[in-house]
Amino acid sequence: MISIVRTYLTRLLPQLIALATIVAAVSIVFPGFLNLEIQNGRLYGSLIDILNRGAPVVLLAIGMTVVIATKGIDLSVGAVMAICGAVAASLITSGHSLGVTLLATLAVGVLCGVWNGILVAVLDIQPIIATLVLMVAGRGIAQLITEGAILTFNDAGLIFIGSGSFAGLPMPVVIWLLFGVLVALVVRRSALGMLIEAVGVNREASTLSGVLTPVLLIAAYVLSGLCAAIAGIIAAADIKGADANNAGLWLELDAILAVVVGGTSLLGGRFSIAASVLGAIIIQAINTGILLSGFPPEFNLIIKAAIIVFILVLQSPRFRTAFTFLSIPRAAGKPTEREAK
Amino acid sequence: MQTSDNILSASRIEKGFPGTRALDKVDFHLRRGEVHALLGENGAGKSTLIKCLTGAYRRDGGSILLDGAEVDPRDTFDAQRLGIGTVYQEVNLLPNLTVAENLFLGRQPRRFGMIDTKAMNRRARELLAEYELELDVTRDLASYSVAIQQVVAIARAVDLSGKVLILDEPTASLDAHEVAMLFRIVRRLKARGLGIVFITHFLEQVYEIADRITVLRNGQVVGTRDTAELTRRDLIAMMIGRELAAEIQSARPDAVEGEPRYSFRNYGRRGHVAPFDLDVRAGEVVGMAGLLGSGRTETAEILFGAHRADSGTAEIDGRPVNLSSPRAAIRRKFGFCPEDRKTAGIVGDLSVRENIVLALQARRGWTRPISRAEQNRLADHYIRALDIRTADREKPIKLLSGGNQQKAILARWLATEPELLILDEPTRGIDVGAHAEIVRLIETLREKGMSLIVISSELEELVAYSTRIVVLRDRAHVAELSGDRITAHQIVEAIAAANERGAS
Amino acid sequence: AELVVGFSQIGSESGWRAAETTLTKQQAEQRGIDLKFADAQQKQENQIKAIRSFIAQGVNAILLAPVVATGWDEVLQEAKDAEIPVILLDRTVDASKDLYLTAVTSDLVHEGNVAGKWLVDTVAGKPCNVVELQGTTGSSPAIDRKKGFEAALAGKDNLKIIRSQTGDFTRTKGKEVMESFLKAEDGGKNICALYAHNDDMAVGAIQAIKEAGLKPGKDILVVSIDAVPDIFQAMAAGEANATVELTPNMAGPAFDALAAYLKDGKEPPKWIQTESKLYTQADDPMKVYEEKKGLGY
Amino acid sequence: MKQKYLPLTATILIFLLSYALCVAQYPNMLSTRVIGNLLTDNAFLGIAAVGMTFVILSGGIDLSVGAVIAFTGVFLAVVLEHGGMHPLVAFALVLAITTAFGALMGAIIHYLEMPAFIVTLAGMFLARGMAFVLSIDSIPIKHPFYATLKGLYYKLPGGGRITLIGGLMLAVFAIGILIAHRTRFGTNVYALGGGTATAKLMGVPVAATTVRIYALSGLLAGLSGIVFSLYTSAGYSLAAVGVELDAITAVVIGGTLLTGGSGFVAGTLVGIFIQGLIQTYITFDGSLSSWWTKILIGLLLFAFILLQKGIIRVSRHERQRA
Ligand SMILES: Nc1ncnc2c1ncn2[C@@H]1O[C@H](COP(=O)(O)OP(=O)(O)OP(=O)(O)O)[C@@H](O)[C@H]1O
Ligand SMILES: Nc1ncnc2c1ncn2[C@@H]1O[C@H](COP(=O)(O)OP(=O)(O)OP(=O)(O)O)[C@@H](O)[C@H]1O
Ligand SMILES: [Mg+2]
Ligand SMILES: [Mg+2]
Repeated sequence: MISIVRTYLTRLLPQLIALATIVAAVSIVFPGFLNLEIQNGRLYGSLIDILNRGAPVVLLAIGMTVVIATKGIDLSVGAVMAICGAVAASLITSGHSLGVTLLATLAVGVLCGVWNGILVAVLDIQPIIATLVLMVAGRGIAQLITEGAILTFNDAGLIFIGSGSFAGLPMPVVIWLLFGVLVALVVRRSALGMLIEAVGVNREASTLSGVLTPVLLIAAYVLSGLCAAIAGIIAAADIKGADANNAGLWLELDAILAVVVGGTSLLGGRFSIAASVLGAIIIQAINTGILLSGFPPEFNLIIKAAIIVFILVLQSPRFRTAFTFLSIPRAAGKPTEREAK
Repeated sequence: MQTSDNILSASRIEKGFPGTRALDKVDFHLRRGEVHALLGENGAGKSTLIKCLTGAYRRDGGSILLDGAEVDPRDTFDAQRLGIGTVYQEVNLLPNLTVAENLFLGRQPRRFGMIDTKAMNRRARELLAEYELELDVTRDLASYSVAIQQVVAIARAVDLSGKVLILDEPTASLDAHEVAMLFRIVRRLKARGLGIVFITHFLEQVYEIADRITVLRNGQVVGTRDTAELTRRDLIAMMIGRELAAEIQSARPDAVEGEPRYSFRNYGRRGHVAPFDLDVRAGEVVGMAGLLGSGRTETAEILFGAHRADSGTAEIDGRPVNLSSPRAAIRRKFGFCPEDRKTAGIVGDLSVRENIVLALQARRGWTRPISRAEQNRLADHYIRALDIRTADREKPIKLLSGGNQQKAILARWLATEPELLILDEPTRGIDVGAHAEIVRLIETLREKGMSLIVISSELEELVAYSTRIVVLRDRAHVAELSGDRITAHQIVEAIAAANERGAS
Repeated sequence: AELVVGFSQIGSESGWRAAETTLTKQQAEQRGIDLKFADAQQKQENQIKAIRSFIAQGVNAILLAPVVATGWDEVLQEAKDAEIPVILLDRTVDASKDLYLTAVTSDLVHEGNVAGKWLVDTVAGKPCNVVELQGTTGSSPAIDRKKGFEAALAGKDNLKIIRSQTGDFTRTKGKEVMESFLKAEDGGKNICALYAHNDDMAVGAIQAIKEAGLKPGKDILVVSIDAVPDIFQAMAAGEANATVELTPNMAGPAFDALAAYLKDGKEPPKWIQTESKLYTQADDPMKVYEEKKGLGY
Repeated sequence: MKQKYLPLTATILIFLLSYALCVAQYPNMLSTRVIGNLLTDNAFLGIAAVGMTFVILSGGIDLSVGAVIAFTGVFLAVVLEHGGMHPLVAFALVLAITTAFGALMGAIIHYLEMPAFIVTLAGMFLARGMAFVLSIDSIPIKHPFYATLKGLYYKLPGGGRITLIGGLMLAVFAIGILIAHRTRFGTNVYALGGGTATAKLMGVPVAATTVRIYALSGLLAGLSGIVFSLYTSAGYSLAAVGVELDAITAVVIGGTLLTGGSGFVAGTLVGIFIQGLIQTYITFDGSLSSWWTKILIGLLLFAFILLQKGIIRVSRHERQRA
């Protein structure tokens, strides 16, 4: 047991250090950052905001991790979020019950995943392009549903998902925590994790070993679609309306970034869901930190870029070698004979 | 011993990898005008030594003298400029470039700063003509067979080597004819005064071409001898550190009688292999012989469902079965070790343990995971049983030496307890010790009643363990040998006969 | 033959714009105009491409809702050379006035100014810390509405903009940024008013204020711009205080001007300014909401 | 015909076929105006896409190009309008900056072994951020030299024009084709795409090549930014959002594999034309709502990819039978 904890800790150490650094840096600039208090039976404070606001990206990152582990990528998640938010809003406003609405919305997310999966696994289209199709068309579909307007709703149940709280935590946090643990358990307690990694590393060898690669690939995109659907519901519930134009816009990039910050290689193979979740939280911590810092918005992107580069450099396999290389004076290398000639 | 006629001298080369000491103060001296065989078991450190000499790896210690002057190639480009041409093991050339581009990468002839494609192609054709190859050099390398690619790699290395030519298992995927041609060229270079390093697991080839032999074991030099003074027995003892009981058992198994368990009728696939009939009985080893590109691999792939057959029927124990995918085949207890282990065999980033349990796990389905304890047990069992050299079972398999990777893949299939095991070149790139072990393993499996189909380019080996041999030529099954007709001579005859038939 | 008019729309980034598109199509239909609609997806280059295509197609006139003020000279010149009149909708351009027939727009700076004046009048000299939710960084409404608002506050020492961050014109970001404002300003106790560059951000921010346990519209005054239906609901509930209308019906006046011009060559004025009407809780918000609901917002 | 020209041929065929279909529906689409527009309007995208082709051929990706274009425009506007520099000097300066920026990203990718996707994503944030810091306003460029440059065009019969920037794009493509196929650097790019490890063992200078590839992409993104600033006579920090995705799409539609090592610069040109054609067609139609526009673009993209795959598969099959 202790050894398992230790393996996890070593795997997550760079992410934990990065997160701690950012939290420390922000709390120096803004001392109230670490304050937590209980208000209306719910925890309240900037740290909770990070967990809460990070919910969509955390969820997207969970699905994205698995897709990336198969050597794929899913650019459509932002659009799928928009579609699912729109579906949920239009169903609930047209009088369907909450249960039906949620089920139907999740089904739509799954359907989007199946579409992507078929393009990748069966039609053998490169993942970036395959999912680009839905990224472009998906937002159109979402707007078609809402006709370009923000579809507002007043269903208390649906709104609760966005801004209610459970056990002192905001619902979105509860949802991603539960869902993340569920996915991680399913993936690691079953053989899925290993099979997915095998497919991501060497699809041909896996197929020859009897792994059902097409099904696994489709399943990965389905999970991603499902995650996007949940994220879409949360995003819509949060603002009590489906904003097809802006929901999830560019979030696919944040999700991919989260996975990479979490240390999963874009070349597929080994993955860690916990690390990706941490990655997403790190990114949200950066965003929230920027908002709290009070800099003019013109500087947002530069600050974000600088912090990301810093984190990635810290994580990069070459960093330590490069560092030792720099610290050894170059003069130590004596000229070779060939150069002397 | 360091004399002035050494063209390349490496002293006290050291190289370590996490968890492994791959080279431990290795001395290696190559003379002008000699062919120097570098031998050792799988994982002994031969390829690592080569890579340290040519700058592909940064060595941890030691010095290199080329032509009496100290050199320190920073990368392979540097080594090439110094006049060291190398054919690396497995990593060959770039499949997406044309043959000519592969040959002249980095030194394309130029006119007015632009590559002179015409001149390049012409020179490529001239170069390959020396190897009796007439190729369309403007086609992508990928469109040629592995053997041809290997020859192109050799041609490139030879052309680059002003002083030293290093060949790391160049003959693994060549047949006798091409090996002879390679040796002619090596002798010519030798006469020109080049130093040639030759790594192989084929001992006959060593005795045919090498002047001296250096043996590595566990990253250390066991010794350097003149070939003429070293008997085969002693050489093997040097390599594996003990006497090998018998290299290959000469007692050939008797033919197996009875009803065939597996029977394929008119089985084939257009463009891959012509329809054939094939029967395999329990406890039988069917060997497949043929020249490179004769369709052996294609046959194996169709039998295993990696490519779907488009004609004919398959039956197991008289019942028709559908073998449309590897999964379907695996469900019928088939196993298949592919020939190209790097792209179709190993799952590089995963550990040895995961690679071994992969097929078994895939068959059980994802909902029934093999417990970690059981995985460890399986992995440890096969690491011991097949003598897989690895620091531990959690090492990523891509870090193992080639021969040990091959054994791990064999273990993957043995773990599924197959009833029909198809092995495509199972002994390619495997050292003598392991070679003998695999041959022994094939025999044990056969005795246990397993059916095997084994593809090999080594006729001696095929003859030793096959109960029957199918001969292929030009993507068609042309003959079947059994009983007393199973001899290397007969196989060659069968191929030649088919050749005449084809010519008439 | 019937009149063919090309309409190069910015995109569909907000409910307001969707309403403008809907109304433009409706107006065209009423007048029997064949409207060729091109959505530029927020990209100027796509708008330029669309105008060029309209010219190649030989339309009779072009409506252009420019995504940015600069960079239109060349393509407008081409339209002029092809004798196709161009009318600008809802935003003007930075080009010579003879390159287009007229511009039907509101004054973005003026809108910000109206909002600012309302706040100055409402707080009536009491000290008041204002937080500002900006539009998309770099977009002209964000720049101009900020400018106009600041101008209205200039010299009023009791009013101070203490925090200003972008909310990208969206509800989600409006809510997120407001949450951080509230945290940063002592749970919102330091904040007396919110100015949002559009209603969507204000609606998001209102939710954030409520979730922080404060009363929007009372503890924190809310003033924003656009006058989309949802803000009237908020005003009816007392959660928003004022909004400045930006009418989505720019096409009506534009088509009228075009018709007059084509009929007897009557040059319209270069700028047809739409009204920037201020709505407050006193203006029967529910009634306005009902009126606006069906307009495609 | 050679196997490797198949995707390119397929793409050209598809383009010609769909152009013919469009013309059948809207005869006006055959006019020289449309053809001239296709060149002028896509000039900046085409130039950026040439750089992207090299990056993708090497197995990488560059997400920063759109942001670099915007940065270039704003930088030019600021130095020309507030700095009083001559445009030619400013052009040289900005190209030096963007080239160095690209080279820096290449160096980070190679030496720190970080994935190109993420490094260039950070580059995208940085470049756009720099543009914001320079100016959030859109700044018109009124320098007379700009007017001179824009006055240079060749008038086709029928009202179409081959503008300076359209011609420049064609020139960049021509040079790109030469670099890809007739220089050692070009072959090295393909070599990297075939496999970095193998390329390294074969003596390809991986570090120098990687740095040069991204430097080239930076240079062309900068050139594209200059073209964009000529095209709009302005600098605007929100310009050219998402251009990288358009460029990637053009490259892929043009038959280049995203996995690297296989494809043609010329294919990218056809990819650009196909995208331009889709847009022109949608504008000519003019009846689609905003959302249907997006859906149709997605579906057409899908159709093109499928068609390409289909053509390649069918002709492979034919060959096998032969
Ligand atoms: N990159 C690496 N990282 C870690 N260990 C490595 C690496 N490369 C090789 N090794 C280890 O170094 C040892 C020597 O390997 P090497 O490839 O040199 O063997 P070899 O003699 O060429 O064997 P073979 O005959 O199978 O090719 C092996 O134990 C191998 O596992
Ligand atoms: N004439 C040819 N032209 C192009 N490729 C060929 C030709 N002949 C064979 N090949 C390719 O060479 C490879 C080896 O052929 P195949 O696997 O059918 O025969 P094999 O007897 O198993 O040869 P090997 O011993 O090299 O594996 C195959 O991938 C095949 O596609
Ligand atoms: Mg080796
Ligand atoms: Mg074979």
